[in-house]
Amino acid sequence: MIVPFGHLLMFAASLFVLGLCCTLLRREIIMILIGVEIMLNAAALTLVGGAAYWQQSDGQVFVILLMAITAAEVAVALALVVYLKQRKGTLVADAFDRMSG
Amino acid sequence: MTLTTALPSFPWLSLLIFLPLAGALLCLLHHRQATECRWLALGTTLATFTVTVWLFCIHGEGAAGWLRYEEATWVGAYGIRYSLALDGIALLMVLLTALLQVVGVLLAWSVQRQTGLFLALLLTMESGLLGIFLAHDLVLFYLFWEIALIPMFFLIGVWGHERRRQAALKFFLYTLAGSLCMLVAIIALYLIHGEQTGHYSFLLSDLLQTRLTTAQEFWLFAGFLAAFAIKSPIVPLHTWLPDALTEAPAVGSVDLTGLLIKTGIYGLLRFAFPLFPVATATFLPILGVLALIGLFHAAWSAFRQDDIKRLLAYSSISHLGLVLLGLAAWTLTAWQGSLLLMVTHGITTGALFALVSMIRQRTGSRDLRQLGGLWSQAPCLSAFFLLFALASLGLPGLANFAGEILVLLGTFATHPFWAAFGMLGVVFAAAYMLRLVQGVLWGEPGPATAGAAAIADLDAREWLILVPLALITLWLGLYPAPLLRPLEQPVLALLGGLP
Amino acid sequence: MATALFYILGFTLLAATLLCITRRNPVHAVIYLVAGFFALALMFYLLGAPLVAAWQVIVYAGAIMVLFLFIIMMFGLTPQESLAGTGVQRWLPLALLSASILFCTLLLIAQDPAATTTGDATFYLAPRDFGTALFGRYALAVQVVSFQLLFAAVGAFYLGRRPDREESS
Amino acid sequence: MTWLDLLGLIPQLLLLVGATTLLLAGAWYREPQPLFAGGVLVALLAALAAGTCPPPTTEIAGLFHSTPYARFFTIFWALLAACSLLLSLRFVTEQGLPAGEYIALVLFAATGMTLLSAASSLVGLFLGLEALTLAFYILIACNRRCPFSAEAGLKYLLPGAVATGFLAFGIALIYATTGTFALPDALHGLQGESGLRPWGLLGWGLFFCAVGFKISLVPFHLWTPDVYQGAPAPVAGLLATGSKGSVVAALIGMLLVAGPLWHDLTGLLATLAAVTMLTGAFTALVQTNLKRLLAYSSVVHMGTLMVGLLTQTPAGLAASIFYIVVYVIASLGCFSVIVSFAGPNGELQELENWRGLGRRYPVRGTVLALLLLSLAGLPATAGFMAKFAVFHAALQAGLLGLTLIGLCAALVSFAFYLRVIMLLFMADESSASQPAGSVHEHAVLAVCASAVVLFGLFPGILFDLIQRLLP
Amino acid sequence: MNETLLFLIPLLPLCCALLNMLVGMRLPRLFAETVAVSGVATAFVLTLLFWDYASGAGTRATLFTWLASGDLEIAFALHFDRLAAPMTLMVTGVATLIHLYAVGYMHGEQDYARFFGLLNLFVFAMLTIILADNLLVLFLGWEGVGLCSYGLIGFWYRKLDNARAGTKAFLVTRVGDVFLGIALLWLFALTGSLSIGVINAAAADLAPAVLLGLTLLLLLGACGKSAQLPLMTWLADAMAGPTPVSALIHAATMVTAGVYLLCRLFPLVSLSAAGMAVITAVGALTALYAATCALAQREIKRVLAYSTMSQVGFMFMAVGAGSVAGAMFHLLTHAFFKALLFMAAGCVIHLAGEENDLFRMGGLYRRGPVELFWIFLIGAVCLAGVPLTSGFFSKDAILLAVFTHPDPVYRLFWGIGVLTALLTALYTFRLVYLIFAGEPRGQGAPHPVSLAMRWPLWPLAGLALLGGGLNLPALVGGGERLHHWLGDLGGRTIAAAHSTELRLIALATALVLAGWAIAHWRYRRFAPPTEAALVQFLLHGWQADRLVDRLLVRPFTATAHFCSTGCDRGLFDGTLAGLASLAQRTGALLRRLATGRVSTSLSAFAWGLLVIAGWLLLQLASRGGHG
Repeated sequence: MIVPFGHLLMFAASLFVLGLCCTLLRREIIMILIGVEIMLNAAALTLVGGAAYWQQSDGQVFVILLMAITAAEVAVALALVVYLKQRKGTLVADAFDRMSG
Repeated sequence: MTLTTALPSFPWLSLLIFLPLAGALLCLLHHRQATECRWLALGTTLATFTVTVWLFCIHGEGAAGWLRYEEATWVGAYGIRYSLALDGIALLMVLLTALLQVVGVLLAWSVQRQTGLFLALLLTMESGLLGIFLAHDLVLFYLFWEIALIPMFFLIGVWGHERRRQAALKFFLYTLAGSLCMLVAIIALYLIHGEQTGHYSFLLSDLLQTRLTTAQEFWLFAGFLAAFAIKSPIVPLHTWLPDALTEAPAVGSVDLTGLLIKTGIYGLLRFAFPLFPVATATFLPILGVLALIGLFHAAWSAFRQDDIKRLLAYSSISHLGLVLLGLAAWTLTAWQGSLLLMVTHGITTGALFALVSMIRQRTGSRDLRQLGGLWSQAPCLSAFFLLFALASLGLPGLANFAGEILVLLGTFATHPFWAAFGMLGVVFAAAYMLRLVQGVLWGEPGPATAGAAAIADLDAREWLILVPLALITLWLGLYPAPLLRPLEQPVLALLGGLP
Repeated sequence: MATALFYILGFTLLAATLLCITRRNPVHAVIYLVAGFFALALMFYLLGAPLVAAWQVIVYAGAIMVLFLFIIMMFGLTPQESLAGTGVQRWLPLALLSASILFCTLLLIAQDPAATTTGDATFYLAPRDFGTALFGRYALAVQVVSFQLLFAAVGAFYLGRRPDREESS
Repeated sequence: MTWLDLLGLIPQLLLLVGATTLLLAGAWYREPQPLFAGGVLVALLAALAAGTCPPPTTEIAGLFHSTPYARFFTIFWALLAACSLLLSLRFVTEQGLPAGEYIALVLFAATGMTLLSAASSLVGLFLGLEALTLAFYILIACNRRCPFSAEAGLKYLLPGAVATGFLAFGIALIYATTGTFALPDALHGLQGESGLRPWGLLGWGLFFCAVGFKISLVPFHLWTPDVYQGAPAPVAGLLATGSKGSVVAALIGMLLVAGPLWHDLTGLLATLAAVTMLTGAFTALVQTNLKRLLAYSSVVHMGTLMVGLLTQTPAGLAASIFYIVVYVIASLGCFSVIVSFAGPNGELQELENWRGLGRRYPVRGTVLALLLLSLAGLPATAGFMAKFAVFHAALQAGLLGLTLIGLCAALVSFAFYLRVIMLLFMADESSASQPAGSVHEHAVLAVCASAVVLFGLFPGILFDLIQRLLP
Repeated sequence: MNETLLFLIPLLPLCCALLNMLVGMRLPRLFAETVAVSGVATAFVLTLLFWDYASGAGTRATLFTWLASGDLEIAFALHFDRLAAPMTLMVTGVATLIHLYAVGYMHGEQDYARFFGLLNLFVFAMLTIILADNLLVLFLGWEGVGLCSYGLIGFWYRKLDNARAGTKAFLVTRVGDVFLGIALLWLFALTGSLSIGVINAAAADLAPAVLLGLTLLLLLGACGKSAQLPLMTWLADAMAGPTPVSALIHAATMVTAGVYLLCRLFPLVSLSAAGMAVITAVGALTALYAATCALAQREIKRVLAYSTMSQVGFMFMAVGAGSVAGAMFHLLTHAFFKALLFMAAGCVIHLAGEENDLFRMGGLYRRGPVELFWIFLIGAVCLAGVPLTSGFFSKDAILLAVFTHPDPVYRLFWGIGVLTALLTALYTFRLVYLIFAGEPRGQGAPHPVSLAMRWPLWPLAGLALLGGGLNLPALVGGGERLHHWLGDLGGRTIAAAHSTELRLIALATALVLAGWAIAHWRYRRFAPPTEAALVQFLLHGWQADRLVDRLLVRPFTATAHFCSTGCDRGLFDGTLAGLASLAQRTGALLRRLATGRVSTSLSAFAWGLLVIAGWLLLQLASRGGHG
């Protein structure tokens, strides 16, 4: 393998944390979803790296499945975004706080 | 005797427990027709009472070991068994329970709202109480322990007086807090025993074989004690009782004071003491002192109350202080006295609560400052009131005195000063009881008494309730021997347990 | 050579992502992210996953991100909120939180004695083997995922529907 | 993956095919009743299949178990799906929702549950969990007339998506550490002393974050009350029982095959469980909305279940299985009472509206009281046996502190359950007239109530069954 | 005859009592009265019939076992012996007469059944005390008489003061009962039995300290019932009851129960010299105290009540001096003349128009039937101890016994006794003068005194005059019959030179004369009452009530208040409420976590992750630390 596995994981971890930061720092639903996408990509990177490290195909296969699932999720999520926008006119997540306690 | 030999294997104890349950179910099914339910409940309780009396007749002589024993597997996975056992002590409590429930149903005759449900709950509680006194498997015991709780919760909360909800909640949670501690202790004991013997069982007779380190004993004993001390109630864990008793409907008060708080003491002497002898030996002096504190604290508090039911509640606590004193004395005489006193107190105080409810129905008040001069309007009612009040202040020749003097005689042998103080408590009892009598019976008619247009004297149903209780009060006062006899063997067995 | 390239790509990826999450304009953000994903695709390729790399470009950058872009454009989302809402006290704690998470993670890695172990030489998974793996052992997974896509489509269709009047009222 | 494997998958296939068929049928045929009948039929058939035809292999395609344990939960979730379809009929009709889609989604969610609780590899687990979650994203938001529904959907979607990210990255790290997805082996990331161990631990940490979100452990529980409140009652019922139950079932299965592990995580999870129980109990104490109260009570229950899992002993796992089954039954019953009181213009949520309802509708009131008491753990109901078993196992495993905390939580729980019961029965004034509820709902109620009583009086039945499930 | 028949003596009144209580109101009045009187009368006759049983060691009769537990065995058993017999005779006899009197006295009373029921019940209880073979049965009677006196003092319950007086009597006597009860417990612990015979037999080998303790406990018990210091405050108020009740319970019988108790247990009591001295002291002081109080009373019945107290004090002195015979002698004679006085007082009150106050009487000699004056005078002279009356002999015997006691301190008691004798004569004649002499001062129209109220007085008058014959000292040629009848139960025999006896007799006579002279000089013609502080002090019984209130009642109620309000409401309930509100506040606090904003739950995620990562770090660090 071309790089120390630890370094690769370090890249992945940083990517993941960046995604997490995105979900934490941003307020629009869209951006939060994008943050999630970043986290998933970090996962993908790790998986591919793992596949390379263990000389297996499973990791890469799982990446494909992951992509498909992400696609499905994003479809639903964006549909919901459209729905919410139609109802409430805003996409700021914290605007939806009618239920609390 | 011939009948028992004829039916050696008939499960009388199970019958005792399931008869009221069946009655409760029937009442639930017919809860629309109040009258049917009343007769149904009366029939059920009477049948149960008959069975208990019959058991008493054949086992009246008492014997060492169990008089009856029934057992079946219940939850195999945990070695929980459905096992009932009857000995002299249980026999006495069962008798008291069955009797008081008959009285309770008669008292509940006047309940108008949702009579069917009321009676169903009453009967459920009866089987719960009987179960408590008969259970020989600790989980089964815990089950009945809680089952007896929930109907009382509803009786207080639905049919109670002004502040019923708070009282019901306080009663339930307070008692539950103790029960949970006991549950932990039970399971821990079960595990310890299982690890020692490899035979996992909740049977009391098995668990008695457990060898415990002192530390273990103390912790487990504390767990049991938490439940029983709250239920008994031992001062300072008693404050739930006055509220509950005051807010409960008449029947609720009768059962609560007559039976439910007795279960705590029964649990102490049936489970806590035999299972943890070392801890018990260390604890007995503390118990004695606590009992005396309770005796006087409650008597003093009772002296200040204006609400009759509150006053009677405190008097119950005071009497139970004497009962506990007898237990702490750890002599045959004292224990027999305590057990006798439990029964007699149940009867006399129960009757008093019944009378209070009758008075309240007539005058609409329970307040000493509102009542007064009742004798001039309802002499028979007042006479009964006086009789039971005197019995409850321990007049010789009436029921309570027999128990009290036995307790004191037995206690003096081991702890003279406790007994002397206990004797002093007699005056205190006189103080608050005479205040009660004076406030209700004597003087000019008070606002409430005068306000009520014409105060009817006892009607047939009330005669039916009071006369038997009065007769029993006299009988136990003059000839308690029949009740003491079956106690002797089991009490001796329990007393022997102490190192 | 490849190693150096890998590091360059890695840092590009991080930089692009950082820019993405700090852009106020969503469109810019998405564009940066797409750029980052291209870098990621290349890293996949370097790690011996050509097919995954391709799909990363096609599906992720090509489809999913475009979907995002489409939604953003559709609503014409102008940058309405400043970064992390209102001012320092709003985002500083969160930033610190994320920083500490990163710190912990890196510390964890530092615990790792084998951080520098590199496996043997290059690993290259040919598309054929990939296909056999995907449709052999993981056929069932593929089925499940396909159903998932189906129901996602159903749900998206149902949720995205224009509201009729008594709903909107 | 061979044809033999498919034999083991008959129930799932039945569910999926049935779901698709009903979906298509719904496109042409708008009448709800027959569609729902079909849905229930499919669910029952699936349960029947799982019960009757034993699979030839114990594992399918290296992804899912087909052990008795897996099949038990397959049956259970299929029946649950049937029940929740019965509960949904009136709701769907009154709200004019497209029946086909709804049924299909419920069945798909059920499939997800069965797969999840049968997962034998992290891939299977991920797939099942995602299927489940995806279906719920839509179901929660499905009531387009109720503004809360959409909000609830959002509040489930965003954390759910983040949780998916956590789960994916966690699994990825575990894979990177151990080089496999298969469960017993993949756990070495925790046990072995390999160089990459810290990564494995981190992976499991992330994994537990995601799981904690699904079963709403503190601090990942914040979505629960809002989603319960906003989601339609039938969906909330399914969410409270199915999604949580199947995740717990998956964890139990994991522990069953792997034996004791998590030496490093035990303390953490114990703290988590303790905090969860207490937080849930105390917060539920001050709730004024029945669904929110049930949400927090479910938090308490999940904490208690964690105690059961933490024992990591066969007894503890058996107790947890018993607990989850009983919990599912009781809380489904509670939600079906809510459903039965729901009308075309909304549900009965605020506790104030429940005042005196037990007097006016004694049967449903009594059943609700019974179920709540079972949730609280009163003896002679199944709930007591469940708590008893769990705490018994905990003491056996020496988790005294957790047991005591659990009992404190139980005490507080009694307080808030009794508050509801007192409102039902002990209020002076009587309530306004409420919907009578349909036959289906009453049927579900009857099933739940009788099950609670049956398992309370004769827990032996269930215990013995569970004993036969364990390997 | 079968000795079990002895039980008829107490049980007959009991049956009549129950009959009256249960169905009395439904019976015609005459029948109820007949039942009541006949019950007691029959008991009297039976006593005479069974007299022989008393001779020798007496007769024991057992009904059935009351309490049995382990080695404890207590039966309902009677012991009819030479001490019990005369007492029984006196009680039944006097009670019969008083019942007859009551028939007349309570003529207008509607609630007659309750009255006669209680009266009969009292007789039963009193007889139980007298005949009891073991202390527990005695205790039963002991409490029984207390109960009846409670019920009868408060008979007119509509006036709350009467009920209060009854309650007070019951409580104060109950205080004494506590000590009796403790003594009972202790005796059982010591001797293993409660039978009086066994206890008296076993008393010999008890430690002196123990004996002293027991004696004091018994004494306190006796003081409660017999209204001796310090438990005397209830008797004066007890006069709120109907006059027959005062005559029967608070003059003739119940108040002497204490004396009887000490006589019963004399073998035990006499073993402790110190104890005996204390008994004498209590008696002497009470006698003096009561006599002084009697001097200043305004109500006729209160005067008699205090005089009763004082006379009972004399009996205590006798017991203390070791002369049971003297005590019993005075007990019997006192029963006669004091009952007589009370009943006569009842008539007087009737005549004065229900007027109690001496200062509003006067001149009754002319108004009323003249026989009443003579009857009252007979009672008075006996009380005052005019020579040759019964009171004279009995009191003289006591003073002699005290005088001849070897212990010098008894001389002091004797002095007190002598002083008291003087005061007795004084207040007695004061009474007579205030009632009969001078002009009528009251306004009340005189009620006619029915025959039924008058004729029962005559036999009593006769007994009072001639009662001395029971135990006539040898000096005047008497055979000391009672003393010989009692025999070994009679305590020590008083052996004194005739000269001393004569001197004492002379002294007594002089005292009586002095007392009469003073009374004559002071009260011959009425002088309006003085409000002097001393008079007030004596009038209120040395302010004993106020003292008790300060020392006991107020602290008691204060403690009660503390217990019920301070402890229960404040401390215990307060703690519970605190816990509850703590839980609520915790809930409210945690509730604020759920802000309902998505960002909150997302950051919660992050926190969770941080915690987990931190935890793992700690784990690995510690692990690294290890290896």
